[in-house]
Amino acid sequence: MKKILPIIIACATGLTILAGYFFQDRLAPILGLLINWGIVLVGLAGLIGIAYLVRMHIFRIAHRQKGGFYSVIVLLAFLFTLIAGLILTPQNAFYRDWVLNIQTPVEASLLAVLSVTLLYASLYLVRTRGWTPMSVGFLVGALVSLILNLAVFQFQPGSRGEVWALVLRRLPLAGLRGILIGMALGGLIVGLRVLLAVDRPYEGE
Amino acid sequence: MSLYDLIWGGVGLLLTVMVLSYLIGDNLLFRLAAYLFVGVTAGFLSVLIINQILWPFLLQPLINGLWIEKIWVLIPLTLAVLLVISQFQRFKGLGRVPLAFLAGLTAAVTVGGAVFGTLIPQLRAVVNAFDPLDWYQSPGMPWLRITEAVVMLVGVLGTLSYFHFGRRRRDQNDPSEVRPGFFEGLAKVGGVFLGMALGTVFAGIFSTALVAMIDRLLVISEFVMRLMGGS
Amino acid sequence: MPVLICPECGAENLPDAETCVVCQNSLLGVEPADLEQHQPDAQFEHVPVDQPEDDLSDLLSSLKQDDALDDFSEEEEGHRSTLSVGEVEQQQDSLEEPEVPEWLHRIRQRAQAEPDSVGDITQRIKAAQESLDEQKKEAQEQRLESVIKKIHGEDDEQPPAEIAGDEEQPVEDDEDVTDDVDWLTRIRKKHRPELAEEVQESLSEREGDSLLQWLVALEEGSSELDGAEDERLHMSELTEDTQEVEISPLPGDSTQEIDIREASSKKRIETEIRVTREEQTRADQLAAIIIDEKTPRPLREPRNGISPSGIRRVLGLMLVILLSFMLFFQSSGSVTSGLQEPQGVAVHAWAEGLPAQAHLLFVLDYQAGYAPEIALVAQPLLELIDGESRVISILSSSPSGSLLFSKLLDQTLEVGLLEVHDLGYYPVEAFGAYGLANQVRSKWQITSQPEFMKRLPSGPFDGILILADDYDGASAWIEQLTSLALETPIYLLVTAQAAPLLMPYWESGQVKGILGGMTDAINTDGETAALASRWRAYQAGVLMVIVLLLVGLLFPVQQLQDGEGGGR
Amino acid sequence: MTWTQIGWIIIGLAAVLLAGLNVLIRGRKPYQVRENPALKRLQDHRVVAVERGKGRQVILGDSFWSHAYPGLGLHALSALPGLVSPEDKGEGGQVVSTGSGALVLFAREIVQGRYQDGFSPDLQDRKLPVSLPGPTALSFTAGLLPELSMHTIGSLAMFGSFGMGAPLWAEAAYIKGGQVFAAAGSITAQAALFLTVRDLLIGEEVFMLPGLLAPTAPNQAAWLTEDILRVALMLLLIVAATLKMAGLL
Repeated sequence: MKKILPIIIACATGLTILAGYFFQDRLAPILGLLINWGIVLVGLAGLIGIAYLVRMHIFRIAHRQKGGFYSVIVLLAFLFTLIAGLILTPQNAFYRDWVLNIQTPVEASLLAVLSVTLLYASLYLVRTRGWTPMSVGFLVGALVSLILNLAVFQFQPGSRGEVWALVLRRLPLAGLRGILIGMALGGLIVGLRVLLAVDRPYEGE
Repeated sequence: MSLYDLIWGGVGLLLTVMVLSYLIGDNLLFRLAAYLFVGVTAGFLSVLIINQILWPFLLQPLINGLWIEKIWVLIPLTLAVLLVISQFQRFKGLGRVPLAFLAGLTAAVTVGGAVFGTLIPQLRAVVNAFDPLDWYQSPGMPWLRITEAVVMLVGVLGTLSYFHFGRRRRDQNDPSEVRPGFFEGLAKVGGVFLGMALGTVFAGIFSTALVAMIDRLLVISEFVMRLMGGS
Repeated sequence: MPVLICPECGAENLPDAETCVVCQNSLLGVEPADLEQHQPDAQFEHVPVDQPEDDLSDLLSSLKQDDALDDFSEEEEGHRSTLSVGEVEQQQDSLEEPEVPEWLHRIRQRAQAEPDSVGDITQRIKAAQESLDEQKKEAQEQRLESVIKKIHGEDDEQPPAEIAGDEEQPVEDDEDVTDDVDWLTRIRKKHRPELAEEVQESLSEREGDSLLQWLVALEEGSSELDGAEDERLHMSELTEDTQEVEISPLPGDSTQEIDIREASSKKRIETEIRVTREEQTRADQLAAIIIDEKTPRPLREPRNGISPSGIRRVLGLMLVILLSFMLFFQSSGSVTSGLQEPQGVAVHAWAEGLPAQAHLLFVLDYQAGYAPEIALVAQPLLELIDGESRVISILSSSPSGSLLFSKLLDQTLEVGLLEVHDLGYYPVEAFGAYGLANQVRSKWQITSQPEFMKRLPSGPFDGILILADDYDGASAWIEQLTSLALETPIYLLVTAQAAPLLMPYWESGQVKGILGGMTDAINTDGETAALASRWRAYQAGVLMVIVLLLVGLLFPVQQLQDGEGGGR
Repeated sequence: MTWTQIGWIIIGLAAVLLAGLNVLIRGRKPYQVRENPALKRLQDHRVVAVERGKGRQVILGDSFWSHAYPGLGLHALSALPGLVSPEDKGEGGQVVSTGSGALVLFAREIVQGRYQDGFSPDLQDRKLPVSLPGPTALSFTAGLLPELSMHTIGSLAMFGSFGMGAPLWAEAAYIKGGQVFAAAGSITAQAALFLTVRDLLIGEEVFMLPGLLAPTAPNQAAWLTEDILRVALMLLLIVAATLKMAGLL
């Protein structure tokens, strides 16, 4: 029973949700309930994950491990944001500024650092991948897209040039569509494996 | 510029410089900014989960709701309690039930979305491109549309062939990376399309990162200019 | 049965053989030896006969014993050392006594009479030793002396060239063998102490054996323990990995160089042993380690001396300078639009044609770092949408979504006329989308369901705008909303990185329009002087990456060898 | 026949094939799939990392749900058992990181399950190395980068759903002399890593991964099912396009 119950729950939940794609009108309220419960659990899981994050940093400080000083920063920032948020609520103007004025510069700067990493990486296409059909395709795709992004060429609406430019833009769509179909296939199999209890991640398998 | 704006501007500038210092290498400044960010994000997310998920979906109906609402909440509450207490070694096994619920839910949404949201519409789009009515009735050059449809079909078939898992059946002990004959040929074509797709995405990624870099430089310059302007 | 012991490698050969079956050395003049009573233990019956190549420590040990027997009183102290320091001390102690102690005498008698491995090897070596000519013997003794002096840290009077001569006997250091296996022993100790003890016992019994022998013994031992599924493993795979060892000519230098290629060129007698899958994996892993140790690695440092980090820093600096120059030192002017793509035009056309009392749903799935780019795309559209009787509902699947949107509204509309409802945060996009579409399509309700169940609006909406920073978030909404047959038109305002990937959804008709990134913002919005400096900086940055991609073509292709990869 | 009906047929066919092949393949000759040198190198690098006393870092992505690869959170988890062994507590150690709370819970469950046969008290406690450096995509990157810099990295293996921050992780690992393997769960990450990471699984190759790490019957059945369905879809496309041209569809 200890083993069977999770399997039954996983299969029953999954099949009900799946049936919702077919009998949506009839099952809608049940499906809504299941989705809401799922949201609660994901939210709670997020909170537990954060608890592990906090515990890791407390552990570091307590055991004077490497990086303990930074852990103090994490914990102070966490506690301040948590307490302020619970007292002021996220709608508060100061709280919004506190969160966004830290998140925006750090996140945007990380992306700025990434731009340099990508710039540097662009030197290494052939060195890393060699001359293969895929690397040639990559080069062509990247160059065409970047040149069109530059918008140095002007096109009159309806002109032959515009038509060709649009065709060039759409050329990578074939590959993208192939990838999308392929991974939808993969997703289907992964999902079915859970629904058929072949994969049981909840049991550590 | 008010003092309030000045302070936040200064914080933004400081954090930007601290993170950009990672370009030189990992250093104390970068770590300070990174960990501050992690702490703030974790705190904010906790507040959000409590305020917008746990409170309205679980706690509020339990505290203020009618008895019938409380009954409805019992099931997620049980699952939530099981999930929490399963984090303790003694009750380890209890977490399987809520995790199984979550896995089943995700798997089903995955299957439904993959098939009805991607697979079928994308297959339909490839097939619809072969509609003769579309070729001749809509404005544009018909031969170009026909070529586009054929290229699209070949590209999709090639890309799918590229991902064929099976290998050519030769000696069973002979390790091989070669697909069966038909797929191998198509896969070569597919590789080019796949490469083009990835190249296009790369261009997009670089564009996004570049816009972020430009924005950071603008923020720095604007703050410095305002500071120098004394406003 | 009498056999011929090869003087070079110690392999057993048939009595009538002229050359050694292993090393092809001439066996002319070699005296046959009767080894019948020295059959190896059953436990080691699968060990190939070419192993003496690796039994360097035993070889030395045996030579030492024989020397001690023959020339006991004549040998210098340095000769009395074998491999390990412990053994050297033991030998020294024994040599201080004028006569052979009783225990040593017994051991020697036993070594000659009993069929254990040490006795076997001693016999073989003795036979081999007898067949060596006097000159070789002297040279060997000299080399041994020099090696022992090194171990003692004494100055070597012998020139290094002599040590590295062609006739040099390979020497293996016991301690290094122990080092090789130490990690595995530790791992075993962690989770199978009993096995680790056995392995340790086996090791101590076989002290001085080669890595190969140790491995074979280990595999056979664990095979019995595990009793798992058997698989065949060719000894040749293993022998490739345990080869000739040289002691470094530098005094005090304990590192050894293992020449793997040497052995593969030699003929081997292949013997099959049965091992479990786990054992084979371990053997493979050990082989991987040894190969890795010898594999020439791609140099991280380029040959011109500039490190990758250096290039990265220079490029970063160049980018910052270039962008700054374009942002601050170029005269601003108007921006000309490039290619106007239909999916972008469609978004603007839709926004312009919205009814006066439109009800829109904004799905916010972007993080703060992407806010500047999303703002470029969304601001012109929000200006079009803003109207007195219009209502916007916002639903976030990114934590900061609603905060970012309220800031965006503040930045865009000085006095916004829009009425905004926040529907909350949904941590998994797909759940939110499924819930939303489900609510919209629902034809009946559970009467007793709690209030929170009615949180999602049932619509109808005049349009759903998805503001997303990446493909994953946007497509989760598209997939679920369209698969549940929601007929509300969906429009996307996304970053440049997400736009190409979302194009198939536009072509398939699931999405009615897409605006992606700065290029689309400029192209669709027409000439915008406010963005001129940004746009020029953007063009300069794009030009730079194009140049670097082309410069990169001049780089030679880096050949990938076994054990490489995973890096540049 | 409508497209929706075709969708249900695909789901049904996949389920039948998966269940049927799962039974049929047991004890039979395994389905021969293409070798993947990148994965072989990953395994070698992980062993070398143990030998050198360096850490092995496994990343399970930053979100439980991936769209590019639906269910990739689950998929990364299905690859995890192949990477967890009692020897993880050995030299250098292994750390599993993720940016999603739900993935942390699942990963802990799997790691705990795999360690149950470990026979070592070190592996029995709850202080298992599954960490959450940051709870959102970019905060995960921000939290992970200093962690990578602070510790020795012998091998960095990336699975699951993650975005364009991945090149930064790879770069940090390279700086520390580590080797990188990526089974990126999003096309964005694949495109970003294409230039920097040689051992990169692209597109659907990601779905080969669990079977290559642990060639069990269910994994092999999944390979075969996917191959059969892929061929079926290709035929469907050709036939449907022909019918469409002929005006019959």
